[in-house]
Parts: sequence; C-alpha cells; structure tokens
Amino acid sequence: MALKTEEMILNMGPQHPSTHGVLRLELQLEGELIVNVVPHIGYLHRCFEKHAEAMTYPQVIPYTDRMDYLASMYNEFGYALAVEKLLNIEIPERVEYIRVIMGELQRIASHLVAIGTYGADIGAFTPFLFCFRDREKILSLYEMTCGARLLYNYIWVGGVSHDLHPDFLRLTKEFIDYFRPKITELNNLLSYNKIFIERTANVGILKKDVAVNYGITGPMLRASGMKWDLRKDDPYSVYDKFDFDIPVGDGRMGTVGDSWDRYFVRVLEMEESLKIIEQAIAQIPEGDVTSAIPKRIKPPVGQVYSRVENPRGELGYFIMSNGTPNPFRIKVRGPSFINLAVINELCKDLLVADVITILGSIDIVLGEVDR
Amino acid sequence: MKEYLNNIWSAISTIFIGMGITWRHMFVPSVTIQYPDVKLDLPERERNRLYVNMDDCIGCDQCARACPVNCIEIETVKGIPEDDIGKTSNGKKKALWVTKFNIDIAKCCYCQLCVFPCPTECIYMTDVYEFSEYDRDNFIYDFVTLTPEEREQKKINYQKFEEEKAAKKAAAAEEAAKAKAAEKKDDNKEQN
Amino acid sequence: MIYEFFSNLFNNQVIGYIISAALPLLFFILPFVLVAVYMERKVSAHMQDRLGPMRVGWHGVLQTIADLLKLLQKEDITATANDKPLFNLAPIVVFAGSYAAFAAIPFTGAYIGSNIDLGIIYIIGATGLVVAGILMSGWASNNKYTLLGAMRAAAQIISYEIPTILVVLSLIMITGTMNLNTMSQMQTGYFWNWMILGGPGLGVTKFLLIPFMIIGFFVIYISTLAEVNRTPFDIPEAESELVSGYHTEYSGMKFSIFFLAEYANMFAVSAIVATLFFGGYQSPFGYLGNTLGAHWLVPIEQFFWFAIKGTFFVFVQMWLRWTLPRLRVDQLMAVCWKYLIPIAFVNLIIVGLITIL
Amino acid sequence: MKNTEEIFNLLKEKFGEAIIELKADQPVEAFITVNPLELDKICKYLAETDELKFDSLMNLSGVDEANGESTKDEEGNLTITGGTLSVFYHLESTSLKHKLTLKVSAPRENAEVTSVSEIWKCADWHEREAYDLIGIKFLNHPDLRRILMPYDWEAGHPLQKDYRNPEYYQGMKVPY
Repeated sequence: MALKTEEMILNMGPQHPSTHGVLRLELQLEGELIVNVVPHIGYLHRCFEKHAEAMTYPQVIPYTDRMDYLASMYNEFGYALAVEKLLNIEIPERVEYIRVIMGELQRIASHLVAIGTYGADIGAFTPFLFCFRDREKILSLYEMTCGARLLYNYIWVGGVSHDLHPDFLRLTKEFIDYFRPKITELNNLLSYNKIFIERTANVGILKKDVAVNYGITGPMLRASGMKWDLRKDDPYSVYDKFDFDIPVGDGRMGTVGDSWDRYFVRVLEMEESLKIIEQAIAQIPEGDVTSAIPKRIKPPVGQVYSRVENPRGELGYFIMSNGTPNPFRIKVRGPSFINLAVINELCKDLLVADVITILGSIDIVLGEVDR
Repeated sequence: MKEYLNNIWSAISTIFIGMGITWRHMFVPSVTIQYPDVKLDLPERERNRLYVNMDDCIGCDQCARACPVNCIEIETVKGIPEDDIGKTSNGKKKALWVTKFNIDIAKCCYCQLCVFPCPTECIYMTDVYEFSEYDRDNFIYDFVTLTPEEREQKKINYQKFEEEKAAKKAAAAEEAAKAKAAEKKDDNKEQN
Repeated sequence: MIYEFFSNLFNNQVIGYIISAALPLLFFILPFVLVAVYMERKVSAHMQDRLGPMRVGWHGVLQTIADLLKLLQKEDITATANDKPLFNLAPIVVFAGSYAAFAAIPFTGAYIGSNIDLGIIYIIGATGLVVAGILMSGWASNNKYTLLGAMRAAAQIISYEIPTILVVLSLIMITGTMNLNTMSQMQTGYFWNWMILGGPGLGVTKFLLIPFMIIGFFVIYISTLAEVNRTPFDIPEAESELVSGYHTEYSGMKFSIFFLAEYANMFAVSAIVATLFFGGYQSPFGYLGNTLGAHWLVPIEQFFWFAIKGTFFVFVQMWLRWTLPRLRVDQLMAVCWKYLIPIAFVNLIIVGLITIL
Repeated sequence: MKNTEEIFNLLKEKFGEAIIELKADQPVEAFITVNPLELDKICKYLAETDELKFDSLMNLSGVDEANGESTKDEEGNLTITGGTLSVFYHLESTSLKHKLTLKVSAPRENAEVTSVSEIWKCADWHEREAYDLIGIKFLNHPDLRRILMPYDWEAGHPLQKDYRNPEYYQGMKVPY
C-alpha cells in the first residue's frame, strides 16, 4: 500500500519570471511531481469587448493592437478582414500584398519572441538576446512604414494607413538575406543542443485528436502532426498565390507533439514566412492603398465570424452589427486563450520544471488571454 | 551501450558547437546603442508626441471625435462679426475662437487616428519622445494661444453678442408675434 | 607557513592566527569577486552582442563597486514567518564553508594558509558545510520555492561529490600525496610535467595516462561545476522556475554574502582543478626569477600563474553558463549517477592498473 | 461537404421541434436557431455523425441582444427587462471542411443553455467566459466559475448592456 502524503500547493505566479505575464498557476504537487494544474487568468482583463461597444469601427483598431501585443499587425489584419466581410467591399491588390508582407514579418517577429523566451525559460539566455536583436530589425522596418514599433494601427478597414516607404522593399530583402544564416546559427546554438533536446523532447505530448477536441490551433496543432493552416485550408487575402509548405511536427527528437516539436515548428515556420515575403516582394503591384477606405463605416445588420492564422493560431473575430457606427458585439477568439486551456492535460505527472517547459511551448500572450 | 556512448558524444559535441558560436560572438561588434549619448535616427513617419499648430486650427472637433481614448478636449466660442480670427495656411477663414485645446498626453495611445481627419493638417505627431514629467498634471498640454483673460473675454464677447442678438431677435419676434396675433385674431374672426 | 611568519613577526600567536586567516579574504577573495562579477557581466554581454556596463568608470569597471555600495545600503528584509536565528545564520555558514576551502589552497610555493597533509580531502569536507547552509536558508525562509531550491541543492551537491572524490582518488594514487602543495611542487618545470599530460617523469606510463587524465579532468570539471551550482547545473537557483531558489527571500547584505560565497566557491573549485591537473601555481615555461637570479621574484610569478589559471577556469564556467540551457532535476541526477560516476570509477580502476605497471 | 441548408434539413428531420429556424437572409452568415435545452443532444449528433463530423468548435460567443424593454432612470442608467441572451456556436469540421453556425436564445432573467463542454473540451473556458461576462448559465458544466473577472465580483456580468460599475470592490473605489 502506497503511503498517502499531503499534497503541496505551489502558487506559481502572478508574479513569476516564467509565466510570460500575469498568469497564476496553482500547482498541486506530490513532492516535485504534478498532480493537478489549475490556471487562474484575468489579471490583465480590460474587457476589450465592452470598450469596443462604445467605439466606432476604426477606433477599435488601436484596441485590437493591445490584445496580442507581440503580433499586433495580425490582430489588425484579422479585424480589418472581418469588418470588410461585413461591409462586403473590394480591397486593392497592393493593399493585400502589403498586408501579407506585414503579417509574415509579424509572424517572424512573434516567433522570435516565442523561441527566445523559450530558450530563456529552459535556462539559455544568449539565444533570447540574439532573437531580440533580430526582432528589433523587423520593428525598425515597421517603424519606417507606420511610425510605431509595437502598436501599429497600420492596417485599416479597407486599406492601410500609409503606403510602403520607398526603401522598405530593399531593406526587407536585406533583412531576409541577413536573417537566413541566423536561423541556422540559432539551430546550432539551441535547437540541436543535447541539453535542450533532453529538456523538451518527450515532454508534454499532445495527441492529435485531443488537440482538435480542445480547439488547439496554430503551431501547437501542427506540432501534433496535423497539417492544418488557415492560410492553406481556408485561404484569405492573397495567400493562395504563394507557394509555401506547412511544417508539421515529426517527432524527430522524441514523440510527435512534444515540446521540442512545438518549438521547432516555429523555427521552420519562420523560414516559410521568409519564402512568402520573398514571393510577395517579387509580385507586389503598384497602386493606391487608401482609395478603398470607406469614409463612414456603417455595416448592415448582421453578424460575421472571420478568422486568420495568427502566429499563435486561429484568431477569430465575431462581429455583430445592428446598423449603427458602433459594433453591437465583438467577441475575439484568442488563440492563446484556447491553447492555454489544455495545460492541465499536458502537465500531469511531470516535474515542476516541465510546467515551465510546457507553458513556454504553448507560447501564450497574456494580453490576449485576458483581453 | 551504443545509445549510452551516443548520448555522451552528442552532448559533448553539441556543447562544443554552442561554445564555438558564443566564442565567435565575443568578437562581433555589439548592437547596443548607448542611449542618452547616442540616439537612433528616427524615420520621418515617427509617431510620438502630438503637436497642434494653433495658427491653422479651425476648432472643428474632428480629432477629438476620432480619438479612441478621449484625450483631446476642445471648446470653441463663435467669433463675433467684428473679430478677425485669422486665416489658416490653406486660405480658409476661421470662424471659431478655440478657448480650450487640451491634450492629455498621458492618456494618448499614439494611434494617429486624430491626424488623418484634420482638414487643415494642423495636428500632427512629432518625433519628440523624451517628455517625462514629475507631476501628472504637466501632461495636460494646453495648446491655445490666447491668454486666460482673452479666453474669458471671447466668451463674454460672444455672450454679449448673443444676448444682443437675442434681444434683437426677441424684439423682432415680439413684433412678429404681435403681428401674428393680430393676424390670428383676424383669422379667428373670419372663421367665426 | 604564513602563520609562522606572522606569529614570529608579532611574537604573538593570536595575532598571527587572525592575520593569516584574514589575508586571503582581504587580499584575494574580495578583489577577485569584484573582478569576477565585472567579468561575468562583460563576458555575457559580449557573447550576446551587447556592451554590458559602460557608465561607471572606464568601460564600467567601477560598476561592481557601485553595486556593492547599493547592496550595503539596502534594507535588510526579514519576513515575519522566517525562522530568524537560522535565517541569519545561513549566509554565514555558506560563506564559512567556501572560505574554509581557501585555507588549504596553495596560492604560491611560499603562501598557503595551512599546509596540511590532508589538503584536498579537507577542502572537499569543508565545502560540505555549504550544503548545510543552503538547507538552513531554504528551510528558514519558510517559502516553498526556497525549500524546493534547497532540497535540490542538497541532493545535487552531495551526489556530485562522489565523482569529484573518485577522480581525486585516481590522482592521489598517481602522486601518492593528498597535500596540494606537494602535488603542485611535483608538477614543476615545464607544462609537460602537468598531470593532464601524464605528470612528471618519462616513460610508457606517462603516455598511457594522458587520455585517462583528460577524461578525469572533464569529469571533475563537470562535477565541480555542479557543486558550485553553475549552469547547466544551476537548478537550485533556476531563475526561470524557482525565482531564485534558496536565496529568494534574502536581501541587502545577506544576499551579497551568498553572492560572495558563490563567486569564492567558483574560484575555489577552479583552483582545485588547476592544482590537480594544470600544475597549480607552476609556470608552464620556467621562471624569469630563476634565470635572472632574483629568487624573490619566483613567488610573485607563481601567484600570477595561479591567478591566471584559476581565472581561466572561472571564465570557462561563465562561457558555459552563457551558452547552455539548464538540466532538469532528474536529468541532473542521471548525469551524475549514470554517466559521471561509472566513468570516474572505470577511470579510477584503469589509472590504478597503469600506476601498478 | 454540406451547406447550412442541407444541415438544417437533416437536423429538422432528426430533431423536429427543437430546431427552430434557419435564418439566411442576413448578410454574411446563415445560422440555425435551436432550442437551448436540447443543444447538447443536437451537438452530439453533429459531432458524431459520419457525414457531418463537426470535430472542432471554433468559437462560442455569448451575446446580450438587448431586445427587451429598456428603461432609463433619472441618472441615465439603463435597465433592460425581458428579451433574450443568445449564444452563437461556430462549428467546423477539419476533415470535411464545412462550417455551421448555431444560435440559441434563452430568456434574459433565467438564461440556461445546456453545456457542450463534454463534446468539445474547448467549450469549457468559452462557456465560463460567457457565464462570466454575459451571465448565461450552462447546465451540466463541470466547473462553472467566473474566469476573467475576480471570483468574488458581485456587480453582475459586464457585457450585459445594462451593466453598471459598482462603487466599491473590496473597499477600493472602482471608477478611478
């Protein structure tokens, strides 16, 4: 008969270096083994959805920036697409290309943060700073285009606020040439490091059917071996014009769907994003970018659910209009919010250190979890 | 056994590869910018502190309505016919005295939504980003060029003008009413 | 040696004890820690394409002193739920443990705190006190994170002493002495007399020993790394998991004593590794003092070489820290029990067989 | 692959009265309104039938429709009585690649909807959020607590159109 001992409750967060914000995890421990994880969220709750009800449609955009602050561009992208669907307006070709270039740069920037902080969670601090160094370059490109580094308010309903800077395409090409070797270096420094593999491989295995049932999307779902990417499976904007692969987890270092796969899918996705940007730069047409922006946005009565493939997964906007200039209801399906819900499933019977590993591999942004 | 030796080998080799990378980086020039001494060149589209060129402002309130966080407060008083409020740089004649144009920069979210609707392009974002203050009240920027007394004066002027106008109107209305009443009486009579 | 010098100078035993005990602290450990903290910051910064401290003094050289002043001024916080006597005692015990190790380390041929015959075993024993201090701090803080950190530290340090001792044992078999000063003296002359290259003397034995000495060096370097809680074995502090492990609750001067002990320990283990395998204070190319005939120069040269070697190994520790991720608790134990101990043991047997030859 | 109309006919045949109506005249999205108390059965059928196979719940959004009688008191505070609270379910099949929108409406005063968190695990947090912000109770939900607001928030459900901020929360002033 096993000796029944008292469980220890360890309160991880809201102030903890590795919870990526103000997330509180209540860990029930048996020694250092985890029996149960209860996440408590809402410390960053601003009720974005209530705010949005008092705003006009263009005024909501700065607020969407502040949800997933590491992928602001993509939040705007999703919101603009949803409202355009509701209004049923045509967008100039050039705008679509600009949006795709911006979105993919944002994906790289966001994944760099995910990868870098993941390294820092595991204890390797140097890759973290290398990633941030490269991310700065992307942010400088953004700053050149729209004047802001983090919260852009660049993609508007029907267009974008500024045309590209004359130097933008040249500098982006330079960035791509600069960045390719850095991925290799990152792989050598971190991804293929034996200690890193030991820490992440076979930890927190997420099975494919469980992932779908939990509504997991994005790199997490792909790491579980499912080839599902809205850019291919439900193409929006001009993504159907590009040739790129969807990297999936193959369990190279352990089991399919472990933390290493989740990490490595992000690394591979950065390369795919570079490919998309290269193609988009080659194909981008000339044209006006602000011509389709409606003067007054007053959608008809109705509702729409529109989704995009955010760096973290499926970002959905449910917008309900009652015919006034203010949205009647906006509900955001944040990928971090849904992906975080699975943490209890992943952490069972692992060690405290693995909670950090798994949480890092989920890659949450608390601004979006709590909205 | 093979796995055992393999583990040892892969651990040692990857550690040495990693050490090689960090060693090389010891001699790579660093990317740090020593901030207060050296400053980055900001691009021309930089979005930082808001500035209002009051010479051009016509007090149309469009920026305040566009602001998602309500950080702009504008109050205007209509000019009386004798006033010369001036012209904007694109030749429009102003009709309003702006008696209050406060921007609470602490609330501002730097979204630039106020810049685009402005008809005279008088509100814009500058590249000034160092404006910390010790007191929160100092963040409320007052852009109005009039002195407080002048503002009061303009209000009083307008009120007087309004009163005069109202008095005139009232007088006119009274006369009109009288006339109307007289007419009505006639009408009533006729109907009767 | 040094004690005799001072007791003769002052003609008083007590003063001699006190001065000889305080010398390494004042003249070596404190300056070394100041330099090492600065070095750690600069090394990490340049590895990460940064600049590191640049403001205080030329290239920030006075940054550590500024930090020290800051730490001295800080409020010494003690939570109400702390076990106060233990809480206050713990940093002192930790520092005493790592300081005691310096007593038997030969800095030069002319300066060794206590030239005892059991030198190396004494050092390993004395540093064991650090574990007690860490456990005390973890328990007395009355915090779950510190407790987890302390438990991990205790398990880790005790386990990793085994491979250390096994490797030390193989060296004792070759040299036949446990006195670090004697061991250093044996490796005199040129660098091919160092233990890593088979030790003094020529013959088949020397060349047979070289590969096993290299293996032994790796094992002892890794296990001493674990003993001083440096990455990749820094799980007791594991900043991203346990906030900062056993010293989470400490602030101000008590925290800086932990800090001091950590860096002192880093140098102590580096010095041991240098003494065992790299000739201790011996110069690799002979002495300038001997060639010039100025014999008073030799101890200074020896001290110079000793500091260089010790600092080099400290640098390697930093280099590893800023390159590698951290292991997990169970993996840490696996590295020790499944890899290091068997290897060290086999190494010991083979070295033993070779010495019989 | 099936469109909403075909699915509506299928469901009507199977569940009869529980399927209330198909609304396709609005822009962008057609949706099927169903009975809130039989939702779990309908969803189970949708998720497990081979020709439908809705294995993923994309989104679940509660809506305060504010279609009741609204009165304003002298301070301008809105009070709504009557009307409905609704929930929109956006379902998707990852294998058959079709989508479906379901809507349920429950009376505002006692909004009760059967939970679907047994069928799709991700509905767990979605439903908690809808309960927290709109005030819809999900029957048979394993753990229906507040999720974004503090657990001891007593001032109601903030996304209701007539929500009012409390003066104080635990002794702290709420409107700053």
